[in-house]
Amino acid sequence: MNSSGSGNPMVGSVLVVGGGIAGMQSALDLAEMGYYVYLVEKEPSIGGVMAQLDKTFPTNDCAM
Amino acid sequence: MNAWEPKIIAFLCNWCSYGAADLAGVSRLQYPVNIRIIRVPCSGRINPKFILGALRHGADGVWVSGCHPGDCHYIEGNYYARRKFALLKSLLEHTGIEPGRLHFSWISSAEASKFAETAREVVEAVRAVGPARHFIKTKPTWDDIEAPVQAACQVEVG
Amino acid sequence: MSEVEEVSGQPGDFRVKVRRKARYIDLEKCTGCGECARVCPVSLKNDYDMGLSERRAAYRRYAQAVPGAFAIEKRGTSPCKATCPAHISVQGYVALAAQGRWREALELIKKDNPLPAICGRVCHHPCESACMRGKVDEPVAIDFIKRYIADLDLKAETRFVPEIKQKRDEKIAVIGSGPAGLTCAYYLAVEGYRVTVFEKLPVLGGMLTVGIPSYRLPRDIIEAEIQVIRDLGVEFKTGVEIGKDFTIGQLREQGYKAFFIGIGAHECKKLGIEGEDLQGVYPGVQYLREVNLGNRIFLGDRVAVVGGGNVAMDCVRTALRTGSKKPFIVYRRSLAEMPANEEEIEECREEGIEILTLTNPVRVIGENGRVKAIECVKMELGEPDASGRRRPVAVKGSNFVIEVDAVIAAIGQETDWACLTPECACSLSDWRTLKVDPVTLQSDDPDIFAGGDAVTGPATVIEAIAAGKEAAVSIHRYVRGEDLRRGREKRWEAVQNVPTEGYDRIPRERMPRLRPEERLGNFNEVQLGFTEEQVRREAQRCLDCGVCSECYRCVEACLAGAVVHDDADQVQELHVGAVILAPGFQPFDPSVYDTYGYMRLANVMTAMEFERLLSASGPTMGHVVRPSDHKEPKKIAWLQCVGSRDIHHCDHAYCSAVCCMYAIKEAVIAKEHAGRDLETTIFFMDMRTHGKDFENYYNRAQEEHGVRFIRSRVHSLEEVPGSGGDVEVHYVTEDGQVVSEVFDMVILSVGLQTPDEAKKLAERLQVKLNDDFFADHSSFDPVASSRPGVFVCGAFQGPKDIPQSVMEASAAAAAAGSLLGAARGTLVKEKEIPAQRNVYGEPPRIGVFVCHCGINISGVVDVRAVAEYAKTLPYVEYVTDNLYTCSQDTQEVMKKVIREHNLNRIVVAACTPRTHEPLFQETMADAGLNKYLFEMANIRNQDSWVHGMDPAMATEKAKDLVRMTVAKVALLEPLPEPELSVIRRALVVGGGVSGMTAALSLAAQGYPVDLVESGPELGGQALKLNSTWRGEDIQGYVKELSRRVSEHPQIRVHLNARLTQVEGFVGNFKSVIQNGGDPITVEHGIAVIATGGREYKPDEYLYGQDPRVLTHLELDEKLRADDPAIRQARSVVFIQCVGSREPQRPYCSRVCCTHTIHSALEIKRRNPDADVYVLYRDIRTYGERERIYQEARRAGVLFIRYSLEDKPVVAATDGALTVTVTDHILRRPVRLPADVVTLATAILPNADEALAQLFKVPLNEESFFVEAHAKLRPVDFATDGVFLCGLAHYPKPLDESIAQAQAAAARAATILARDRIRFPGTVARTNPFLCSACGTCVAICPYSAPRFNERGVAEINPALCKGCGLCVASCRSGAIQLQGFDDAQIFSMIDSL
Amino acid sequence: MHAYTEKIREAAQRLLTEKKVDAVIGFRHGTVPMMSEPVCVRHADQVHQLVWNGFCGINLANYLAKRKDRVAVTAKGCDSRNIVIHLQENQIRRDQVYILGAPCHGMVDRRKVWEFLKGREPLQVMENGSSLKVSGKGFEEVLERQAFLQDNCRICTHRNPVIYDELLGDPVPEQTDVDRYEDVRRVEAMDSEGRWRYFNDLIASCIRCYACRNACPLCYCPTCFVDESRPQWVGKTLDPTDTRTFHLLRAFHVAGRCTDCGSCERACPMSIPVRQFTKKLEKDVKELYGYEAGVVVEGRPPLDTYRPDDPQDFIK
Repeated sequence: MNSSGSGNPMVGSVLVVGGGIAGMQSALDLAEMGYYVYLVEKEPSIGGVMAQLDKTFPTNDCAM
Repeated sequence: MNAWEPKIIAFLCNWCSYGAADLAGVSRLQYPVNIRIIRVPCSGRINPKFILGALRHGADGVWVSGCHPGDCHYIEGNYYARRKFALLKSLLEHTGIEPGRLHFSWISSAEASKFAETAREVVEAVRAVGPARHFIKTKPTWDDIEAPVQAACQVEVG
Repeated sequence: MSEVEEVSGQPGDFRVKVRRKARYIDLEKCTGCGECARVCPVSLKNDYDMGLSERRAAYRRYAQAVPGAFAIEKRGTSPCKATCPAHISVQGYVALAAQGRWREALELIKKDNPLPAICGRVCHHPCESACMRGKVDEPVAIDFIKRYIADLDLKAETRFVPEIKQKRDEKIAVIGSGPAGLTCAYYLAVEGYRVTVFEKLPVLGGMLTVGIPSYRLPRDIIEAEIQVIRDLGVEFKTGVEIGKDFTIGQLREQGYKAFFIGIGAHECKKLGIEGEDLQGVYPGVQYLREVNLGNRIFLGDRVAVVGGGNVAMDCVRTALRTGSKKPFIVYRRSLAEMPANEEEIEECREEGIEILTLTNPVRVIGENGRVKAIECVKMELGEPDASGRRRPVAVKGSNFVIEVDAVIAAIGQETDWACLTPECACSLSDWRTLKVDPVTLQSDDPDIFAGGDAVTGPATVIEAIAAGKEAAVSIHRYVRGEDLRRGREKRWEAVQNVPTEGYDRIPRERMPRLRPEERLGNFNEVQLGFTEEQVRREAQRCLDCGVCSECYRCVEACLAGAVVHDDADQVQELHVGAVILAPGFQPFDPSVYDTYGYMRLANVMTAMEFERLLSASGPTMGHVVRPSDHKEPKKIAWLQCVGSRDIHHCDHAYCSAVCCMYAIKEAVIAKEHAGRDLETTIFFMDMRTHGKDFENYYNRAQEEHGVRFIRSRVHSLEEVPGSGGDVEVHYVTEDGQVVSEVFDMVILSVGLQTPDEAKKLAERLQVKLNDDFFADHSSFDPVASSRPGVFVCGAFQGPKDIPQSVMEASAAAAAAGSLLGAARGTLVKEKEIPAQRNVYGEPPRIGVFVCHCGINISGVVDVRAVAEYAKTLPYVEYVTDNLYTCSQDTQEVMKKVIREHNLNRIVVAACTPRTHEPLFQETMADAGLNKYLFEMANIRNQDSWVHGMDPAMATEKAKDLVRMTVAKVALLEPLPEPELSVIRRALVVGGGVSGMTAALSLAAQGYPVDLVESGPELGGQALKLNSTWRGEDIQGYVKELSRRVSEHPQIRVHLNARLTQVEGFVGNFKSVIQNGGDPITVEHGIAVIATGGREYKPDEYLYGQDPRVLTHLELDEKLRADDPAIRQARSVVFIQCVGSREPQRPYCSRVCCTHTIHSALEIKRRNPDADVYVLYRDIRTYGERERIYQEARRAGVLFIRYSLEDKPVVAATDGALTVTVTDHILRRPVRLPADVVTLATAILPNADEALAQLFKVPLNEESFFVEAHAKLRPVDFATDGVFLCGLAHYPKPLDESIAQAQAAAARAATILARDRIRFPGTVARTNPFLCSACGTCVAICPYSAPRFNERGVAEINPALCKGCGLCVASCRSGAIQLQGFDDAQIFSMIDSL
Repeated sequence: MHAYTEKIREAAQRLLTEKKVDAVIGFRHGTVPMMSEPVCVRHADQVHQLVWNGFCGINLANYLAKRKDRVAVTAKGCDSRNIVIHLQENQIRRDQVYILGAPCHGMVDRRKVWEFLKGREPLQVMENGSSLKVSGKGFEEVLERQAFLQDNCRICTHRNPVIYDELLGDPVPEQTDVDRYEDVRRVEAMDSEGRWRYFNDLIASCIRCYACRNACPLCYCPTCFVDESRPQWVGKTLDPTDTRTFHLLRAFHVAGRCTDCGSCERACPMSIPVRQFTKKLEKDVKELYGYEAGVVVEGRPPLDTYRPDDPQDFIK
């Protein structure tokens, strides 16, 4: 999947759908990798299901 | 001045207990006014000097709170701090500082109600022990009788 | 609040349509203070708390939500508001009424309808017919609620009179004091105009007074409503007929700027039949006017009222009250078509009035000029006419005569247009109504506006009021010369998808009425009005159709002016290079199992609901109580595999992979909350704790926390009657007995499934889903979806836990990064900051900004006093207070002030630095100040919000906090943010699939890689594997991968090579590679450790002594070689957990169950009649792998469970190999003949103490590398710049290794992408002269930041230091200071108290 | 005890001539009875000065911190433990020090002898076996040595060196039936008011001369916290709060490191029992973390490490 091959110019931005733990992590990584990121989330705030958890295994530290 | 009100200096770790204090605010949980909070990056940052310094400045109580062991944003800060606090509390109380003055707690950033509860507990405990009698070098200007006087002369000095 | 609607284009160049749903709150302005939620009357189930608590229509999901701004949930305009001609916020005032907030309800109504008391009695309430409650049982009695609200105001000592916005001197004339005129006058007066109302009749009110009888609308009510209009300064002139006494032209000369014609339609329509002008025939409106003006004329006993509308009802009931014994109605259509209100018709019946339907008068028979009888004809209903009502047709020859004393014609009215004198250019329509612009109500004369019956023909009161209001708006604009039409074309559609199930039936409140007999002979008001309890009960029935009731209370409450009620969805078009889908999962809804009684039994809840109960931010603040009686539970049971591993009820054949772990976690945490004596039991089939440290977690739960584990799948749950909600669980024990046990609560560990919206999203984006509805993907490219350029990660790609999701998220980032490598950094804008002012040597000049935060601070703390006090503090040069210090415009003011007053220290006394410090620091940087010369005093979250009960002391505390902060800020020094260059090359240690994948991904992103492999060839463990559990060929894949790596121009491969030396730190490593020849030194910015693992060679089960006892890799080798020993084997035995899950190696190697079942199926495929046995402790085919476990059972593989204490015994007796094990069902030992025994042995890491030392990265007791954070940084090390993937982290199947390798590449790329790394200034610094070189700091720092320099004293590397201050506090010599939090600053805060 | 003197001289002679070490640190007769003073012998011919007797209470580890040269040192049990701590705290490298282990019989407390003599001045004190012959102008007393030992030596449980290159004598039996914390428990039994007064009186006579700090091998910091000036948070005056602050923090800084060698009490001109501070911490460290200072070279001082399950019942 070599990037420079295809004809038209590559756009340096990425759309991330979903603001849960996975969405946030990929958005953060991409932003720090130098891409402009659009994060689309259906709820008024990000956090997804993880924000509803009290503690998480295996470390029992707080999900928030 | 009417009845004495306990003056408590609290050292809160920024990531957990300070966050819990903020969340207690957002949830409008009321707790007594006697606490003045100093923010430090981690409970590991709290040097025994600060606790001695606070007592020397006439604080009636000192409360130190950090993340639960394992929750520390800096992975191990609170583990080391725990040993320091254990030895310091034992030494101070051995040498005569009343047991109700020095308080330690672990409060995570989501435990707003525990923060408010502990705040009440600390204030009541210090109130029970009474005003600071020992180990005082300087008087706090905190809503004290002389405070206005000191402020006045401060102004003259400019 | 947004959704992706469509993605078109091809990889690298996608066009995406995103619909941003309306949030109704401006994100920029909202400060998250929560006042709007406090005043919002609409509360609904809070899905964040899984419905266990309530939230308001204006809400924030949870206190720490990011962004912290609130949102308003609004499905659209509720049907009642859309239908109401005046578009009153009906749901609004009903919601306010439900809470008894009468005054606010009245003010809301009066925004659109100034005559609520009148409407409350006579309105034809179209809103009720549109009311969705009607679909459940009966519509809400909206009108009666409005009447109650209005009546309260009438009885109040001080009536509500809106204040006049702004005194204006233009004069406006209103002609006609009917509902339209009164309304127009009211709103014009509120705008401030000088309004005069001209009324032809001696009494005001028009149709209200003369048309509607007083038993329906008492005169004092009308008078009271008009009184308010008088209080607004409107002048009323009665007995003045425009057109006769004055003409509009004269009024124009008197200075009237605009006119409103609301003269109604008081002329009755003629019956148009013979004998109409006989004496005793009265037009309906005239009759009512006479009676209402006080002249109680008696028409005789038998009165025929012709017509079916409200006027007819009024006439016939008025006749009854003026003494007529037998008044009756003659109506040409049937009852259903009668336009009058039902309760009017009902009240008529109650009063014994007869209604002749389908009858029409054709002739009035008179006797000496006076009516004696009427001849009528029977009618039947034909085709519907223009109005949609069926046209009545006369039945031939059905004429009949009725003796009558009088006849009243009430079939419609017309307007008397005497007022239109020639100079008006207005024109009439052919129904003799005034022609006006339907939107602006402007007639042909620009300064003449009209509304009400005069324009629409006889219509309802509310329509007249609506017209009056619109006309007022037009006149207001006309007088100010503005465009009349702008923004008024609003189409009011009612919201559609209003759920109407699930509500239990509540009958509609009945309006108390005078008993029929009390009504005779008097005009007392028939309807007596609701009581308060009735209103509240009735208001509760409202279904909140629009959710937000548009009661606008939040608009008043929000001082930041952030509420935008006319916000609308916007569709944006984005141009992106790649798309990553991470829509997550939704918990399975267990209501489909009727045997678990999830909906029936209060104390049966899902794990997500229990999670909320445990949470400190949950409905019970973390206090675990059971829903039925709020008792603290003493015994709780968890049922596993609810909605997973079940193909009957919910066709979820897969295992959701996380439920076993979260059940254990909830049990342990519940014990923490509820105290030691809580008994927790988990019912399970296989305990699947296959992740890193999961097995330890399971063991600790059993041994330390005493969690009971029962291996049984529970069939049904019943409630124990009379126990307050205890639940009885029936289950079968291992030895076959049926046992029943009673628990306080039962938690259903519900599985994960793809959300419905995600299924639709996948459809829209042409992304293929597999039959479990997870994104289809290949094991060799786990994060690529079926559509090129679109990547997937998280629970949407398959059921998984948080660590795995985070890894896949980073992997998706890497995959996207590889695709768009060429375009990296093109769209990222670097914010340029002005040069920083050097403040060294300057005395501190402090600026203090004290914040009101709306009323959040100033509501309790006397902000001005705090500001005054701040002026007295040392070094303070400038003090001010702001309504919202964090608002955009205040930032600009701050920048100006900083420059003008040459300030070099800033204190903001407001909210918490945790959320707002970065914002103010950015402002300071823009003002040319070093951002570390800043400190916040938290006088909101930690003062005003928590000391509301003691404002005086709270203000004192605020002063103390400000004094403390000023003391500290004076000692703050400008801190540099050290920058380091980055060597943009990578080093990968380990040439297995993980190492190769990471290398390829980094190379594809444009970074050269050095790959160090200790062995002679690339490939690692994968070389010995045949195929993945999905059957994909690994051998081919590995060869292809190795080829691509060795030929890649950017990757330099070093075989038979070891790392002997590593120096430097993130961004600047220098390493020495030794591969036999002369050592090669390479420079690199990051390192990825993928040293992999190897198969454990056991020393039990005769391994090594009998060639027929193999390990998995050896079996795979034989399968590859199609070894005859396997093909002819009659009986094959697999033994699981060999070397894993044992005391000396307490971890699960995660892959062996899947590998065993995959190989067993392969053997069954090669010779179907071979006997295959699997001896296991727990089958852990997690996630979608569960499918092959099913397949294996169907293929006849026999599974026998053994326990750690009673292990199987492999024996070779005279050449024959046998395996003896106790069968868990027969409970007796079984001896199995075995031609081949395969041991599923553990996976050991290629532990490399030396490598760990080189990079200063820790190993755990089992010598797996320890990642920075198990969940949130699973591929990073605590030491920056070093990353981890593959078996070296923990045993994992090939696809997870590949995902983790890509993740490591992504995480590494976040550093390599930048040519310079900036580090925060708040790091620790040593003073070499004070350091006693005791090594404490070097020993305790988790980030190995302090090191001994060449002079033998400690030195801290700013690149690695995270600023925690641990070393500073532990340094006895006081040689280390933490910049930004050093001892002097903290002591100054203490001493300033 | 005299046997050691010969052994020391012989070892010193050997080490110096074979250039194994640059100097030998030991004791020689002091100018005042019962006060042997430390000496640093660099040449073989001065070896004769070295002696060993019951008055070598000073902790020689104090002279090892930050040395650049190679030295031999005679080390009692407590000295050797302090050397171990120096190794742990990077103050000296193992190859730099040649340890002559001296199994110790406990050192005599000169103050107890003075007190017994009630003013009479001892001119000569001779030791033989378990008795002390004290003679002065017109008097001669024979004292039972065991009764006049230093407080710490009386309850010492590590008389034999924990680390050495050469033993000066065969190991002595360790005292096992001693209760190290009898005095600490007595103070613990008081109520907090009583304890406050107890410690007040204890440090009332302190003149802030810092002899205790200078005698302690653990206090090698270039600038001690009492000399910090920015901020000067603890005063230099005799104010009781400042004095107590000094003693509290000095004790805290040696927590888990103090080997109870008694040098501080021995050096204090006002004979203040400063060990009451440090012994409480030593008791706590033993009870809480089961750690004894300077016994195992590989160990880390308790405050430099942690265990996830450290006791925390005092934390809410």
